[in-house]
Amino acid sequence: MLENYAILPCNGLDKCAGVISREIAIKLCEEAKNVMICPVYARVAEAKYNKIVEEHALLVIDGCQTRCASKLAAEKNLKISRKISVTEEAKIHHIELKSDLRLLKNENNLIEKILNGLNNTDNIVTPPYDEIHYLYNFTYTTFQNGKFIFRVPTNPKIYFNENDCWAYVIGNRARIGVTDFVQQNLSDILYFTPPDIGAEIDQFGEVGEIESSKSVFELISPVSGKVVAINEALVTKPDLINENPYESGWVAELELTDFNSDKELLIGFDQYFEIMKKKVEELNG
Amino acid sequence: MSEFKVGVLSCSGEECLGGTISRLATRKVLEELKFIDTVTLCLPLYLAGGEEERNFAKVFPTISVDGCDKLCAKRSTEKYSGKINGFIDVSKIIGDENALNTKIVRNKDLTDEHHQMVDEVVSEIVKTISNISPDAYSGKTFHGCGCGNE
Amino acid sequence: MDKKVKVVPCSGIGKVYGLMAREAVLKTVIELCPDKSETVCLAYIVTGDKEVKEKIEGFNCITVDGCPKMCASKNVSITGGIVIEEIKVLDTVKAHKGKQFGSPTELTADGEVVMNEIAGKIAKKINEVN
Amino acid sequence: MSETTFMGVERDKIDWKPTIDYSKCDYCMECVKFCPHKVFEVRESEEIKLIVRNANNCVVFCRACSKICGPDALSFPDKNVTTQRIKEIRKEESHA
Repeated sequence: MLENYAILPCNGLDKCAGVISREIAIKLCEEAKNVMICPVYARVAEAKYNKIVEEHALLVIDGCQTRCASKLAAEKNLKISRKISVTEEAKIHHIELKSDLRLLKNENNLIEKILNGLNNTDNIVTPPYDEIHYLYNFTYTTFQNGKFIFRVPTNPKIYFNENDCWAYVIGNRARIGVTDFVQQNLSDILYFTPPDIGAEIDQFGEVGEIESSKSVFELISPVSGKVVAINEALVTKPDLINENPYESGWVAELELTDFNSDKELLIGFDQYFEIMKKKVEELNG
Repeated sequence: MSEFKVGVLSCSGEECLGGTISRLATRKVLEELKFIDTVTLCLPLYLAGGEEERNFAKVFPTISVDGCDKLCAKRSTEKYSGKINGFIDVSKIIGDENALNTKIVRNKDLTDEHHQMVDEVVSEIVKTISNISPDAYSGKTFHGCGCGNE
Repeated sequence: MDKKVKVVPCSGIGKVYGLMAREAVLKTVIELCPDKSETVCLAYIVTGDKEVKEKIEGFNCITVDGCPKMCASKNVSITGGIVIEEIKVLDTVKAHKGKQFGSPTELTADGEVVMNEIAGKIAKKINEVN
Repeated sequence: MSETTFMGVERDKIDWKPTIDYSKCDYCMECVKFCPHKVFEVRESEEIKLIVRNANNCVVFCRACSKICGPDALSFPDKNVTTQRIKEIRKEESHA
């Protein structure tokens, strides 16, 4: 049974998925000792919930892919313990959501399935995980465009995809993050939405999101695996990614599931350096 | 991509109008005069450890735009990057009585007359850039960067 | 006269946040707290000249920075100023998600809102110490 | 754009682009503003005001526009199918 959680639903009023998020939150609070956080009130008076958030683990329920509840949590620097997306759950359970805002059979069916899922998994917030020591004595090769310097580490254990994300692989684990190309283009990174700990990520699946006032960037994982840790420091200081996206700005750590196969579609320093250079030139040329 | 990038460093002084005009003129050159490939540099970053700014000014020709005859931007650039390829003293163009005005500094207080001053400084910047000796653009290779400017 | 708090923005020229810092400081020293505060050119501070050192050394200073490089704060500290408050524009910006604030040349209406908020924070601090 | 490649495969051969569900799209054009790669095109005077114009500009595996789409009108192919297909093409080409 899910208990002692603070529940933050998106409570989206204009979409079926949002309405479902609200219903799930209500049920969770009725059935067990969980506390509701109203997203509307939290936005204007966050201090109201400080105590609740300190004393409870936080479950975020997003309705649609815009994920307003996750974003609100990121904006208020709240540490998310668990997260579900109604849209994703609907896909998993093969239930098609219509545009109807009333909860009918279809919707109630999905609500029941989601609640079952939540109540039947263990309440472990962070799975136990052994720290691997990552050495950060990279050497970098750089090139300059105007005054902007782009760096790429030459370490052979770092693999890249063409979506400007890297994976630093040690044994069956990898830390992942973004490259200087992303960091320079976004400029000052203000918000960080981490992936869920415990989430199973496919290769090229989404693994977190970073945002500046210029744009949003969704991280596309170079490797497949299970998220075992996130860089907690980024929750309060996302600009560490601007400082050094390869070291202090790493995003998440994954336990690899099929690296040998993933590797087929990854590139090393030599190739990525050339690709990044070309991208920078196209952008500025 | 142009090989002829020029760095422009304005003092952006906060105490008097000259600083505001230096800043606005520098921005205008960057935004409106596309035929000159300019890059604006942040002066205070020199001391605060701005690797990118320092390197740029060492390698590309750089000019300074100062609001008054203290020439802070010029002197600091020389101090930290070693050379300057041209400099402008806004007070020489718009006169000390304007440049040292401490009352009108904010963007919203500027009149048409002030914007005209900005334009005068813009043409002075353009002139200064076109006077940079072609030699200043050579020897602009970066050490070990394989930069995409070639 | 000398008790005036020195308020120094970074005035960064590459991003809108530099202009926000600058305009917020100018609004404070010209409009909100003209008798209790004044600004000192950051470019002048960078020169390290004796005259500017005298203006800063040992004085209460509030710095306003537009990016995490913290140029204003670092330069004021190096010159001997006592930084009683380090204001970060991005902290205020964070609460205004999804808005467009303008360019380093001009603020939009939303940019003005954030700028005014920052000016309010500076003025509050000045009134606390003076 | 035929010379562009992704993972060594001609971009043209990879099916990756947004599909607009016109029954949901309300022409808010947020996607147009968002996408820096000019994948979409606005056609003011036509009945269908928004189309996917430059499918090959779309960054393979990027789905960011669908996240900012308020009415959830944008969808993408199944990424695992695309990954598999890229691997297959690479194999075919290395044997060729």
